[in-house]
Amino acid sequence: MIDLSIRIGSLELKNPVLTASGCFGVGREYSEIYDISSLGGIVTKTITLRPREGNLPPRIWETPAGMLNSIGLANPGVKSFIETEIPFLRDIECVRIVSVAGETIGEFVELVGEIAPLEEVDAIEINISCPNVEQGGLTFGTDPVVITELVGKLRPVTKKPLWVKLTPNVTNIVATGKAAVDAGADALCAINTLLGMAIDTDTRKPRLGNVTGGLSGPAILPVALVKVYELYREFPEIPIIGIGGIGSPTEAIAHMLAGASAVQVGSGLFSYPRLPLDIIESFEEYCDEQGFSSVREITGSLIIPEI
Amino acid sequence: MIDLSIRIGSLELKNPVLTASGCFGVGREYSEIYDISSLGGIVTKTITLRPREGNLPPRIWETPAGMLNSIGLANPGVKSFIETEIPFLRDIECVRIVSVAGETIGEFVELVGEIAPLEEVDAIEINISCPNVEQGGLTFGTDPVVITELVGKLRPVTKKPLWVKLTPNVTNIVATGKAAVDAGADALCAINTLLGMAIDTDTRKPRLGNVTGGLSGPAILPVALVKVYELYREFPEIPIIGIGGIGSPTEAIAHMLAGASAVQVGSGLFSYPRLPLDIIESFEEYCDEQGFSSVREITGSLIIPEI
Amino acid sequence: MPVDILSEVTCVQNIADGTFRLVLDAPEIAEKARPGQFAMVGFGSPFYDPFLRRPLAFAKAEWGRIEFTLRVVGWGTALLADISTGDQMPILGPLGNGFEKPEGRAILVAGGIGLPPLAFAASRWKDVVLLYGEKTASALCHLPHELECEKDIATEDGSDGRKGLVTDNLEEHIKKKPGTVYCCGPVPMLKEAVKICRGLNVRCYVSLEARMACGVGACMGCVIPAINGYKRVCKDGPVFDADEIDWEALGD
Amino acid sequence: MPVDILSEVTCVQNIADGTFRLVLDAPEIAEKARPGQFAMVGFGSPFYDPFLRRPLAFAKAEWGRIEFTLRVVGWGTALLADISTGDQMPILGPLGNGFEKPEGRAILVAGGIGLPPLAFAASRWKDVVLLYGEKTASALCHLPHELECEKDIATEDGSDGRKGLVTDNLEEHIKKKPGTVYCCGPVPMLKEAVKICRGLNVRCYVSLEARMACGVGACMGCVIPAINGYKRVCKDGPVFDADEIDWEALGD
Ligand SMILES: Cc1cc2nc3c(=O)[nH]c(=O)nc-3n(C[C@H](O)[C@H](O)[C@H](O)COP(=O)(O)OP(=O)(O)OC[C@H]3O[C@@H](n4cnc5c(N)ncnc54)[C@H](O)[C@@H]3O)c2cc1C
Ligand SMILES: Cc1cc2nc3c(=O)[nH]c(=O)nc-3n(C[C@H](O)[C@H](O)[C@H](O)COP(=O)(O)OP(=O)(O)OC[C@H]3O[C@@H](n4cnc5c(N)ncnc54)[C@H](O)[C@@H]3O)c2cc1C
Ligand SMILES: Cc1cc2nc3c(=O)[nH]c(=O)nc-3n(C[C@H](O)[C@H](O)[C@H](O)COP(=O)(O)O)c2cc1C
Ligand SMILES: Cc1cc2nc3c(=O)[nH]c(=O)nc-3n(C[C@H](O)[C@H](O)[C@H](O)COP(=O)(O)O)c2cc1C
Ligand code: FES
Ligand code: FES
Repeated sequence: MIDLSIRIGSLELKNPVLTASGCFGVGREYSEIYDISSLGGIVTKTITLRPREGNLPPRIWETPAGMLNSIGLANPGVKSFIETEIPFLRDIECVRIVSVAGETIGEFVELVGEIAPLEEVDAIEINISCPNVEQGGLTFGTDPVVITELVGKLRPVTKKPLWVKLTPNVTNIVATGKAAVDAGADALCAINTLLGMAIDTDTRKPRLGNVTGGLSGPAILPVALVKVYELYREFPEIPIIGIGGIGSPTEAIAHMLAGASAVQVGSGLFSYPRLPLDIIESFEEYCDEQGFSSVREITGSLIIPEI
Repeated sequence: MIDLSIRIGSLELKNPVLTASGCFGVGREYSEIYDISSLGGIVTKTITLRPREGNLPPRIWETPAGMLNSIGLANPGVKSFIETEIPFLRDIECVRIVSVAGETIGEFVELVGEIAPLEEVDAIEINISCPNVEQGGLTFGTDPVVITELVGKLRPVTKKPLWVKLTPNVTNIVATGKAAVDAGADALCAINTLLGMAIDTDTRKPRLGNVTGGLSGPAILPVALVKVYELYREFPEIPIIGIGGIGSPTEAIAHMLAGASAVQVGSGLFSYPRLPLDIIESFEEYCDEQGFSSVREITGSLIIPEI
Repeated sequence: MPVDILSEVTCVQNIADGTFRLVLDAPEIAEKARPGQFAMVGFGSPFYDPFLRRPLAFAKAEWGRIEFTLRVVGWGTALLADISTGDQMPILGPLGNGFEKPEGRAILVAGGIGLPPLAFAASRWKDVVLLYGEKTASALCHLPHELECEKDIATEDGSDGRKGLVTDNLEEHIKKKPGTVYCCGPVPMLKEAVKICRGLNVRCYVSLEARMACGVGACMGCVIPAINGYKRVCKDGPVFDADEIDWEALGD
Repeated sequence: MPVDILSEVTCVQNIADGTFRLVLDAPEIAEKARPGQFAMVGFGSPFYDPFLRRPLAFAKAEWGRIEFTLRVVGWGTALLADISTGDQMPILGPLGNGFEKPEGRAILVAGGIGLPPLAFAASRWKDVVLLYGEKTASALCHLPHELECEKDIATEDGSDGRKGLVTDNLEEHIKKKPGTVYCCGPVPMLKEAVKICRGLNVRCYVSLEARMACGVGACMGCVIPAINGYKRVCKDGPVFDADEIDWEALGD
């Protein structure tokens, strides 16, 4: 029997497969399709202090082996979220992570303050990497000094694990990762989407109402893997959650080999809603094949041939 | 009749379609397949001061809608290049650009000094964005201060146009672009490859001998477009050469709409060696459809709907 | 409750200009699918381009089989039309709210490839008139032939049926025998139908389209402007009361 | 001079376990292609995954047609095997150096899907012996049947021909009638053949494989370690004098 369980800091997950923020709602819709309690965990859509309508449609555009989105953090705001969505999370038997984003450090503090007391929430993901909003988002995620300050202010607010979700749209992800780790982040999530755009050459207009959007899907897998690899080499002790480009179990395994302790499946859900379940199964087979007794042995077991 | 000619600074090109560095050699091989003089221009493989064997194979890996390469600037060195390749360029009736990369500013100066006197060369592309070498490459391309110094030192060495090729692996390409422009660059080329990696989950080894490589091909189109768009909005007067993800004429047109004055076709050549010719043809049709009399009218003619 | 299955193609047929009939074995979906609902149809390829599934409305659902009528408008639909009998296709469905069955008469207004969900409704409901318009005779689809309801078929060039637009006779039909109007087709056609319905003060439902990623309501990608905020086409729709929609913001 | 053309498929046939015969109309290529040369074969799809063309050696070239023998080893080759008669495939070729015709006897050593270029050579040359090995009978390909030369066919499990490896009898064949040795197949097989040839001091050529992007020599992507630096498989090869190769650095 292969041990599929992992630990991310103090949290125990029954397996290392989660769903990524913004691609799974709170799981309500997907729970109609399969039992989401068999996942390792779920990350909710990013919640903000006030309700957000989100960006002008169209918000979705398909690109070669990927997609652009410019949802713009559409969500009902934390108050309404706690009232209407948190009860749904109560009976979900996997780790439940709420993703939050503020426009200011003060807003982040307030948000974490609201979420922290909820026993339906096992960890909080700090989204400082959304490319689709004017305030917050990338302005936070690209500056190590701001990240240190932000995470430093959040750390005292809660004992719950704080995961920090990093953007790949930086020169040096190790610097932004280090800023988060130094200030007390429990885990690093990498990556959020790459900034991108698409153009309708017939109308000469952008394909997205918001002009630019975030690129996700298998197209970005090579970028995601290198970011996870860079972070893992630098912080072998900090759990890394690999996100980006997972369209089949192979890519999830690649993330783990590069150094991820767990993975989140994002837009791959749209092609294969059951993909997380397939990945869990494949991890078991893979451990068997490789002679591993625990899925934890996959993490970082990439072999770099000596040159 | 549609006017296909463009100007990049003082240089006149008969059309805005070039081949990208590293994907076309000096054109020798492709000249066996079609008449490369019908292109707008060609950019040679990047040349260094000393010969380089390049990186350990495998150097190529296919990814979803793209590819990774870790060639590592394999080239015979500038001396041998001038002897063996420059004569081939003599009779090519399109704009001939030599790409150069040094490991130090001194090397760059020396290289440009060697290339500058050659009448077979119409412009020089400064490659500060190769992700596949340890010295030079990204260390130059990510720091605006270094870029200003570098381009500032190169500017007095030659009257030939200096094009600076930017990397997308930065937080802010407008900052690196500005550094180049302020120091006297005649054009900005965007983008070089995105840093990426791929893993063979069976052997647990990286797919590339050099572990990481550069991602190119249609997968990166959305990223390339947004970089061109950002640069064009900031520097409407500076010619931008759009590179990245061009796999069919549509993507070339998209680059022009986003703000490129010309395009370079890179790995799209591998799928369709004749792609540059198809693009030239399509530009003519496109101008007809859109009621443009010159291909120059496409540049930056993206319509941003008011919100 | 939608299911996500691999479903076997039992029939592919080119039935009109660029228009294909796809029949699939999918008992779990067939027993649940209602008119106006749709499925997210995948390509079942190990490659990642195209990446997203395509939304297709049910044209029929009976005897354990589901049927789509597919019009090729881009490369994704071309690829779907190129499948063969015996192939396995990933199907997620049924999705969306579907049409609500009216009390009395139903006046169905179908423009072009808007036909399938309305033909499905016509096959299940009583007291129905189906108005169906196409550009030209060769684009007309087979579905109406299989229906016994009252029909009013128009082509823009008059090459078959009445010459004109599908909405030309809508006012007349409503006046002759009032009922609830259900529309599916290009936005300009919807707008025209809505205008007519408003003039006559009859209730009008429209089935809308939007680019979709998840298809289940999770990603907020497929929103359209409604009177009080954005609505998700995949989950809150695709069928909306015409009065809910902010028609001006919707564009064409 | 290679040409880049769209070429019509005239025949697709499953000839052995996962092995397909593809015949295409390509007069411009057929008249030039020589044994040991190859083509970059594209997918002709509007989608970008798969992105790169696949290198395939010519198995035949005559009467305006070219033939490939394709073994499915991954998704790209599976997609190529799935084409139909009448489809158009992008073909860039002929590429590479090809085998140099020997003065005297040619001893051809083909392991598995290394067969096609050597079968092509056998069909064009005189005084040839073809050694061909597969794992098992069901993997054996049709090409040798069409050849009139001397043959020595082996399967690892003895289910057809001689039981054993293709190289088992190489020494014997060379000793019986010396000549130039040409090999194509898995690297371990090549290494074994090279060892035998060195022991007997006969000239040995090998056809190597590498992942390719351009296929024409422009990108420096397909290099293998040679005695004095890297060589491009697509342009300097795919055929190399065994003595040129740095076998140790090559790996398996
Ligand atoms: C609820 C619903 C039901 C539908 N039912 C049918 C049907 O029964 N028969 C039929 O032929 N078509 C139907 N469509 C439209 C069909 O989904 C599109 O024609 C198809 O997605 C186009 O894909 P493509 O790759 O060929 O086009 P492209 O334009 O090349 O597609 C590019 C991208 O745009 C999206 N897209 C393009 N047009 C549409 C559209 N009209 N709606 C949604 N996304 C689009 C594609 O999904 C893809 O991501 C329906 C759409 C919706 C929303
Ligand atoms: C000069 C030459 C001649 C060849 N002739 C033949 C032939 O006649 N018949 C035949 O069946 N095969 C031949 N091959 C091998 C064939 O090209 C590969 O089997 C094929 O590229 C695998 O593609 P895939 O997508 O199925 O495999 P995957 O492993 O899924 O491919 C992934 C990537 O690796 C590359 N790749 C994988 N294996 C090889 C390989 N062995 N050589 C080069 N690239 C590879 C692919 O091109 C692709 O980019 C030849 C290779 C070379 C270099
Ligand atoms: C439609 C959509 C909405 C998203 N919304 C959010 C979000 O609200 N918060 C967040 O942190 N990431 C969001 N993301 C990013 C994903 O969580 C993930 O980081 C990214 O898509 C890369 O993973 P993938 O390639 O598996 O999709 C969103 C992605 C998509 C496609
Ligand atoms: C095989 C290969 C080799 C390359 N070598 C170089 C190089 O020597 N110098 C350089 O500036 N860019 C090099 N590039 C980058 C391309 O010029 C181009 O910037 C990049 O590939 C993005 O364009 P594309 O998506 O059209 O390929 C190389 C790219 C590839 C695929
Ligand atoms: S497509 Fe995801 S919410 Fe509708
Ligand atoms: S594949 Fe480009 S040099 Fe060989």
